[in-house]
Amino acid sequence: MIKVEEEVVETLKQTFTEYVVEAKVQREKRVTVVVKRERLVEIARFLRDNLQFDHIASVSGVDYPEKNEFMVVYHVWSIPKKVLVALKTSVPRDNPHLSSLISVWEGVNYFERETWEMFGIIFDGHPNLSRFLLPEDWDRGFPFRKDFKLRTKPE
Amino acid sequence: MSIMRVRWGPQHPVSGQWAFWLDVDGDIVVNMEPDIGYTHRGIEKVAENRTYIQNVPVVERTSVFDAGNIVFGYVQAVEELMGIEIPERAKYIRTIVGEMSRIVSHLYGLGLLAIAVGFETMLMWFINDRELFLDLFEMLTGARITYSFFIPGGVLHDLPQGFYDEAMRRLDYFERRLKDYWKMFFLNRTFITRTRGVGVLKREDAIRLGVVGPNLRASGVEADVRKDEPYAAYDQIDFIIPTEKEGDAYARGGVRFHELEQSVSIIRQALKKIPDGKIRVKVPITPTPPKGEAYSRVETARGEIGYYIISDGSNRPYRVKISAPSFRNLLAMPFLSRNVPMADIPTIYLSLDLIPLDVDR
Amino acid sequence: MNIETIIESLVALFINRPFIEMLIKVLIFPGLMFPLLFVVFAVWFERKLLAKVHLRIGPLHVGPGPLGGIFQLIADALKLLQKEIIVPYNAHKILYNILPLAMPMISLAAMAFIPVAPFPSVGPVDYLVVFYTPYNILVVLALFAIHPFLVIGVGWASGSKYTTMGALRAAYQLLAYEVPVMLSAACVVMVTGSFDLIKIVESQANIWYILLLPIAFLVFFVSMMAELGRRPFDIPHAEQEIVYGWATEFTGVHYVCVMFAEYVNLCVASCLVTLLFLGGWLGPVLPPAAWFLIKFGIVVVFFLMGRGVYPRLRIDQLLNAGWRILIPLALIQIFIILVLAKFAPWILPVTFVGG
Amino acid sequence: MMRKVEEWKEGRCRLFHFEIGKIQDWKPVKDLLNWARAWSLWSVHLCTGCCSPELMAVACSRFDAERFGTLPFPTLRECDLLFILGVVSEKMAKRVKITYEQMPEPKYVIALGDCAISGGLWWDSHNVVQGVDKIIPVDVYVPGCPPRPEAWIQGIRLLQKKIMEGR
Repeated sequence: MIKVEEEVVETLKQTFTEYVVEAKVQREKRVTVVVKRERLVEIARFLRDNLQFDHIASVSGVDYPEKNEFMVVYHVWSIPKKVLVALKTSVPRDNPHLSSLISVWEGVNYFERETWEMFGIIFDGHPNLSRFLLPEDWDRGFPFRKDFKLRTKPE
Repeated sequence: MSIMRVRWGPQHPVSGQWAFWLDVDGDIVVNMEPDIGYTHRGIEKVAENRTYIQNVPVVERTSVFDAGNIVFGYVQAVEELMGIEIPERAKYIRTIVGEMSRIVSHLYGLGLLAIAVGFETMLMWFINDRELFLDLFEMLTGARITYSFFIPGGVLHDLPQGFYDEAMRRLDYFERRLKDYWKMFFLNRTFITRTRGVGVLKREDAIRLGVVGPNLRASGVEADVRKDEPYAAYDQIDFIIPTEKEGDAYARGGVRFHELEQSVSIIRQALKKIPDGKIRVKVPITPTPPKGEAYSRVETARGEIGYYIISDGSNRPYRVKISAPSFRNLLAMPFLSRNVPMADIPTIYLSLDLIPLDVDR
Repeated sequence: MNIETIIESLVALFINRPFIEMLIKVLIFPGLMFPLLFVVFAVWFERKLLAKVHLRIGPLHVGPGPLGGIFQLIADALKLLQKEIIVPYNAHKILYNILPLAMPMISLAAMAFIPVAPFPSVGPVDYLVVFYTPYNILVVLALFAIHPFLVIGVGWASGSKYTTMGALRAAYQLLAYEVPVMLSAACVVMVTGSFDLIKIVESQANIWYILLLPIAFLVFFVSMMAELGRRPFDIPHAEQEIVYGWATEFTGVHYVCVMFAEYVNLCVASCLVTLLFLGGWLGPVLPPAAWFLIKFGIVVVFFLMGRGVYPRLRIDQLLNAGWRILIPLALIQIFIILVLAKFAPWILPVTFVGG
Repeated sequence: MMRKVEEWKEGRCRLFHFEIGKIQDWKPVKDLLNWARAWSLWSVHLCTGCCSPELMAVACSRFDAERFGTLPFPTLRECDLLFILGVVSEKMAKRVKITYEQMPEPKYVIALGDCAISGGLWWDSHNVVQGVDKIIPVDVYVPGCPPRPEAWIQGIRLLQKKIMEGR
């Protein structure tokens, strides 16, 4: 039952030996892969072309201020294989640059735009990183970062 | 050749809570850009400041149109984090509520599709029959549309007395009505003229853009979370996934319509098969799941919703990412509305069944 | 010159048969009062009818008992008259204020040429008609044809994008329906051999034209629906697409005028259909005016029902329908008339010129 | 009179204030005008938040607000009732204000839902206006999340009462 998932993990480990930090089967139909951000685009393209991960499910940013890094998680579903892979990569908090995956999966377009707006992670190569969800004149920083505090008392 | 930039919303009869920028050449829309964020409440940020149980009504507001299925995903993710297995009876009740929620949402969506082509009567009929199921919800949960019925560990209440008979009676009536709808609405010549060949989304494009749910199935992809990784009681219930090949507005409406029929049959089966037993396992009032992460997928009415929850061992989630179906379908909207007549914009928008609440979160 | 002679001359001027007749014609039956009452009833009836189709109740609490909601239009109109008048910054101020007022006038002017029933009078004809001319069908259709140009005018003068789009759509729509209207009316005129609505009605004594010329009736009815902008063809103010089309910017008084003009147009169109195809006031037992009103009412219901049972067409589909279906159908009807005139002239009421 | 002409040139004026002058202060006329306003509350279609599914329910078959003359109308230039449907975000707040300003006088506002009244569930959110009455004046508040259709209709009735009493 777990066979497909393990196959994905093995293939990735063998193909990108140095760049895959960690790859494991989380549970049935869930695979987690942590990669280094330098080769993110190649790994993503490999996932799409060779392993049939074709359907983007979500892109989420996670803020770890104590580690001084952002984690960007791409969840990709494979329609033929019926497996979800979580492709994780970390970005330093001081210089949050990451190459955009829009050339691989076109569906990441708005997800990356949202992540840029909420976390300030700059996706190089993204065609249109402009205001999306927040008001046009927003100037209070990036709301989903952990150092953005919400009010604790009602007004 | 002059291009006029028109703003379409947020104060517009069908725009809902967002706006489009339309570049119009005469009556032809050459380019379209969504202008969203009008209902951005920061659910994901707010959810980091509440406990796991407090978050149930918060995530429900992602899309109150389909409240059952939206909470479903969140609750499942929390249960996965905590390693809880819920009782069988709770699974069946969840299935029933989820399918009723799907019916309610699809009726709303089909009503909006009808109003997009200017067919008020069908809107009224659909919304009228939506009340059938809202009454059932009221009987079961006490609220019409925002019931917060699922909690980590099970459901809040058991099926009330007389629910079985009442539900069966209403389902019988509803099935008769569905036949009328097919004749009145989907076989209406004018409706066919207005929706056939409008906003054609091909199979490859649909997958490339990451479109989900009925929109994906209308393009010929047989992808449904209920079959791909069955949750709740869906693995014990017999149903099919309706698909169409054309990928136009009519096909998208048709898929929704056939899903209504399937939902009715699922509710019937679930009501007949429902086992006795407990409806929830004991969960502390402020659950503290161990460190870890979970990604749960649930098929809502508008498509697959993904909850990515990271727990750091405290009683509040470290991060809740909601990958909402309308947000994923949104990318198809600018893609489809290039070089189409202005009159097709509402048809495309409402046939994709985009809900701004869901997009903005 | 004493006071008595003045009174006498005044009496002679006003209390005489032609003047009172004229007063009745102008103010009451075919004239002002009839369209006004018609509008009140039509709006109420439309809302109630639609509500019935929608499984609703409709306006209920203003008005007595079973006629609940009958005063809804009065409340609406009084409310609209109280509303602030906003002239948009971009608008052409003069045209924006004048053209909406011109609309109901032109619509009412068309009413003046429509004969509704025989009535022994001193005028040129013994019929209830405000102004008689033997070419009245031409005049009515011509007055109808002015309306779209006013629409284009106000759409442009409002200076908003949506109104401009609505106006352009009205202009497109004009292309689709104007020719079929004329052609199908021409069928009737050909068969009758006269442009006079009175003669047209009287030539239907044996057989109504709806039976003799069914295709022409269909074409005329459908293109009249397009001309009025009723539901399957309400493209110029498609509310789901362009808010309210050319009437988007109107407040209060302007909107009252526009709405009034639309319903008066509906009244004129229903009169035309009744006269041209349903035999006008002809009918047994009941008085002619009653027959006219009954038929008229039925036609109005059919016009109003469109909103309950049809989705809206797209502008290119309407143009297709106009040019590819309605015009050929009208031409086929003309051809059939010619064939009938050649081979079976006894069917036609009037000896045909070419026959 | 001159002031009115100036107003006309500016583009905003009211007919009943323009020519008829004092007649509207005469009690029967005043009552009639108030009656007309109360029974013909056309509503603007502006969805701000999550109460919009209940708007459908109110406008459609079962609850049918048209019984009370409340007709959802496509263009706001003839409307006099603005429903604030739930949460108002900061981006939407500007549009709500613009919409309110574009509506011609007399105009009324009903704030529906806890979020529109006080921020409700989103009291700590970074993008939500804490109560719509910070932006525009509100006539009637209807609590609930979302309010039941019956509560909406009660809100409409309250507003009618308020208008008929001339307040």
